[in-house]
Amino acid sequence: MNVAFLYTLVGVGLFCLGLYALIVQAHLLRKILAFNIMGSGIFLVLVALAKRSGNAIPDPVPHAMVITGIVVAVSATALALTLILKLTTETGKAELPDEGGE
Amino acid sequence: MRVESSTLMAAIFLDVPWAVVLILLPLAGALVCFISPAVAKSVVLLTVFANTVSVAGLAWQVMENGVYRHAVGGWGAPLGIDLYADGLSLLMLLMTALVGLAVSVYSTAYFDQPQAARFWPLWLLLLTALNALFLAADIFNIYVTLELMGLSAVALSALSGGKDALGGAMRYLLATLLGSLLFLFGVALLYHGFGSVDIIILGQRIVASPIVWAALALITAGLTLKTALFPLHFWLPPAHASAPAPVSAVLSALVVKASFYILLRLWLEFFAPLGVEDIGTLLGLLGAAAVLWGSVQALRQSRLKLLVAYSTVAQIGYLFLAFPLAVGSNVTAWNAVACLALSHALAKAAMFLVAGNLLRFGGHDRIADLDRVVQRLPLTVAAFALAGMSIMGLPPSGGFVGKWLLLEAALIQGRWDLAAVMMIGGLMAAGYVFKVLGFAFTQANIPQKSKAVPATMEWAALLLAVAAVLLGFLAVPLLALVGMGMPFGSSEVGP
Amino acid sequence: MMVSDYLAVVVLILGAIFFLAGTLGLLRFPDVYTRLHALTKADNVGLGLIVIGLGITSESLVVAGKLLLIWLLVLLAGASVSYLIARAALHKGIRLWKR
Amino acid sequence: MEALSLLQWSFDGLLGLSLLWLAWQALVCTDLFKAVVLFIAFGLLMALTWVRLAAPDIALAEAAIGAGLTGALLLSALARSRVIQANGESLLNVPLAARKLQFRWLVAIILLIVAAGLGYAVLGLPPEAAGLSTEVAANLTLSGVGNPVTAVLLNFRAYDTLLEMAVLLLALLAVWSLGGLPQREAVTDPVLDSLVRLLIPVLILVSAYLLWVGADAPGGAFQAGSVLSAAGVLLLLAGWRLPLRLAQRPLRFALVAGTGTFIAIAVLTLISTGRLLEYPPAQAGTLILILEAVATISIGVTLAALFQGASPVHKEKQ
Repeated sequence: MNVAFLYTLVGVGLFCLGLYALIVQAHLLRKILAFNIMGSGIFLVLVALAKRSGNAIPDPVPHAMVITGIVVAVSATALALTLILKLTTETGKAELPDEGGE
Repeated sequence: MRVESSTLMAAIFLDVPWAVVLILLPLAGALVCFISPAVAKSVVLLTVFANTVSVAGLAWQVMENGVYRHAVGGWGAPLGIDLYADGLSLLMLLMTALVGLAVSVYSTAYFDQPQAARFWPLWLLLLTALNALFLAADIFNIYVTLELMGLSAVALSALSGGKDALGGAMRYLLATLLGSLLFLFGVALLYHGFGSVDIIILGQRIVASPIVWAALALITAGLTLKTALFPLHFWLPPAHASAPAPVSAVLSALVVKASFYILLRLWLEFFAPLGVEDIGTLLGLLGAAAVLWGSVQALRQSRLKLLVAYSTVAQIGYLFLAFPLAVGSNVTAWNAVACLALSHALAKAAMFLVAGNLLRFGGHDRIADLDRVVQRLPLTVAAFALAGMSIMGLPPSGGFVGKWLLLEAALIQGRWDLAAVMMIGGLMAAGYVFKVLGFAFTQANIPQKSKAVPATMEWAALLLAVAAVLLGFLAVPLLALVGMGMPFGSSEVGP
Repeated sequence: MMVSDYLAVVVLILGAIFFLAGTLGLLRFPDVYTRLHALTKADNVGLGLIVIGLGITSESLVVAGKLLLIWLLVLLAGASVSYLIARAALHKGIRLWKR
Repeated sequence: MEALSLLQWSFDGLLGLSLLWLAWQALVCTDLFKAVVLFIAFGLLMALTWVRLAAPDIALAEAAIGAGLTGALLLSALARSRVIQANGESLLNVPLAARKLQFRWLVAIILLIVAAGLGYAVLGLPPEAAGLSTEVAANLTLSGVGNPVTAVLLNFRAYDTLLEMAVLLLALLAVWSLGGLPQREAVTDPVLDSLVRLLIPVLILVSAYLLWVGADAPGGAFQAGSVLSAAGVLLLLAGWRLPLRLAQRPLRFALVAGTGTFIAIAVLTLISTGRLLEYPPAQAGTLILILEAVATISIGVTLAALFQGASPVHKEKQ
């Protein structure tokens, strides 16, 4: 086991922490934080595993993928925040409206 | 002379990289629509028409030269990204082109100015994402197209504003983001397990190991969430029911199929060869539950758009029934899926457009308050009835062929339970379709003002519904098309 | 190790001590204004020392110049931002701490 | 050497634990403002982690976008939500009913099992990475740039980047289509003004530098674009607004320029080489530089516009 696996496990941990908060927390802003933390966890797994063979030059492909992922994440966050603000203005609450009887 | 020029034309037609056109054209169209909203309508119509021609061109290329592969950047997998088209991708592209054409024409009459200017570029971006997704051969590229598709779909479903639409869009956003992240985690694990993100290369390298099981679980969970398979369907009805009608049509007909397509593709290439019958059985059970639950809920709805949305939940269930039925080299179940996916896309798009017409006409979509619409909007009601035939699975519709093939596969396997689910689902579908049709004939208790519905909107819905029925007659050439490149792993074609 | 390396280590440790002091102030001081005071003062000096330490060991003048530039930028941003935070706190009506 | 490795291990362990702790606090602490600030701190530690993992390109992107711009977006959302409610109490801060304790335990236990499963799966990977480093290294000279990450982003997997530019543009279209948001209170202050005046040229310079070195060293269009957007965010915070004559067509052209140039180069390469985005090796460096330069401007403008929220024209109409 080397340092790469340590960070991989941290990545798995971040993913699960984020998923927990996503399910348990009702507040929409908190869910967006949870998505970002889950994403960071996945990025960490992606890059840390590339470094697991030790001193060799790190594989640049996961690095490029993570940069793509970061840009996608900020796009999604911007859209989500606007949607939350609009929804909050309409309903007065920053949570999902209850399903009014299926 | 004439013969020569026509062969020259054919050579040129065969030489154009249609797959690339399918991606760049709608993207460029979206940019133009964004810069000059004044010309947006004509640009979109031109784009969707050219899109249909490009699908035809690509289909011809695949028929002439076999499976299409385009190494973007000239690198080729695994270093570069490849585009890939076989019969299955062609079917999805064809579905997208047809529904896209009808929905675009419908939208010219449906949207008024401030909304129209927002709708056109978002819709072309969604079309870009769908085309790119169906042509993708690289799972990280699929992740990017999934995000492009999900975010544009969310933006479109929030278009009408208001509490319901915003709430529906928010729920949809959470579901689609979670689905994408789960998928991305699976991609990360597969890349590090086997050193590539190309589907074909991965398919050759994958061997059963913990990393594959983890990736399988993550990818399947993410994609079934995006496909709204029971019990992960909670986000679909509010989003699809509160979006503008053309958007609902595209979401139900195309967007959920896109994630299903990825799941099917990866299942066939990666996971089925590993012998994962248990997961196939699980997906089948969830599919059966979806058929029953979605149908019951559809029967209980009092609003037409919610009814149609729950019907989508049920019809998605049918697609998953194929997973336990497709064992060995038996392609009947997969052929059924191809038929069902296309016919459901056409019929369900038609139904949502019908709902849009009725909403425009009466200002509401309460089923019980439909006011003798059969006399006032005969084309619209005819469209609903024809689309309903396909959803119920009555001959000669495309839905009938699909369900028949699926039933056949179930009976060959001796899966009487699944066959029974299919029959019950069909009966309940008849129930909710006739419920709507019944109220179309009666007079409403409360008097209501009505608005005229543009002929474009009525005809767009009707033509889609007619196409869904005619599909039944075209099943044989269609299945021949789908069989190209043997996406289902067997040379056996047709029922 | 050369003499310059030892010197660098000493300066770096000194810088770290300043950071530690600033952080302690941030945690222990009674109100936002005194905390800002502790933080900016100590961190500015601490970063300056660290920049000097790294500058001693850097391979070229260009790198040393870049390090110096970083310090100047942080000084500028730190000073302005702490001013803005203090101003916002005053606007919010947070009182000055009195013994 | 043994002591050094122990020191490194404890540093990495501490960093990992801090990441987990900050994430946890950001997700559960009661005050939302505190949660956002902790999240930004989390992003900065992530940037440090990328440096530890020898990924300086990601570290730059994370610091600028992941922590910086995302943080600015989150803080701005909190500020706007205060404007929504007239009495200054943020709507976003209204406490919500907590889920049932049994439910939370159930979720926690399931996710612990998931984490254990995932951990088992990744630990079972062979110690030799099955990546593409050799392929990238072998083709780097043909790619036109010396930085392998830039080579992957702008050449080997340029098609992904094209679609990613589309995602960014789409986010802005979506935000604009949702309509106007309440504006933040503008801060007017002589110190802020002079800071902005001093920093804008510096930021533009840094952005140009990152763009230029991106060919051979850490940096590139996304990092440069996000630094450029920081300049835009600062200007917006100081109360500057886009002049109306620039707000319609010129702004839209700036927003689509990156994606548009990408498409133009895609079509050109398609015609000349028959393949999408296949650059002739001799011109690859130049083409990538052109692409990155235009993309930097578009990324910068788009991110700043995302921070602003509503379309500038929309606002004038209100």
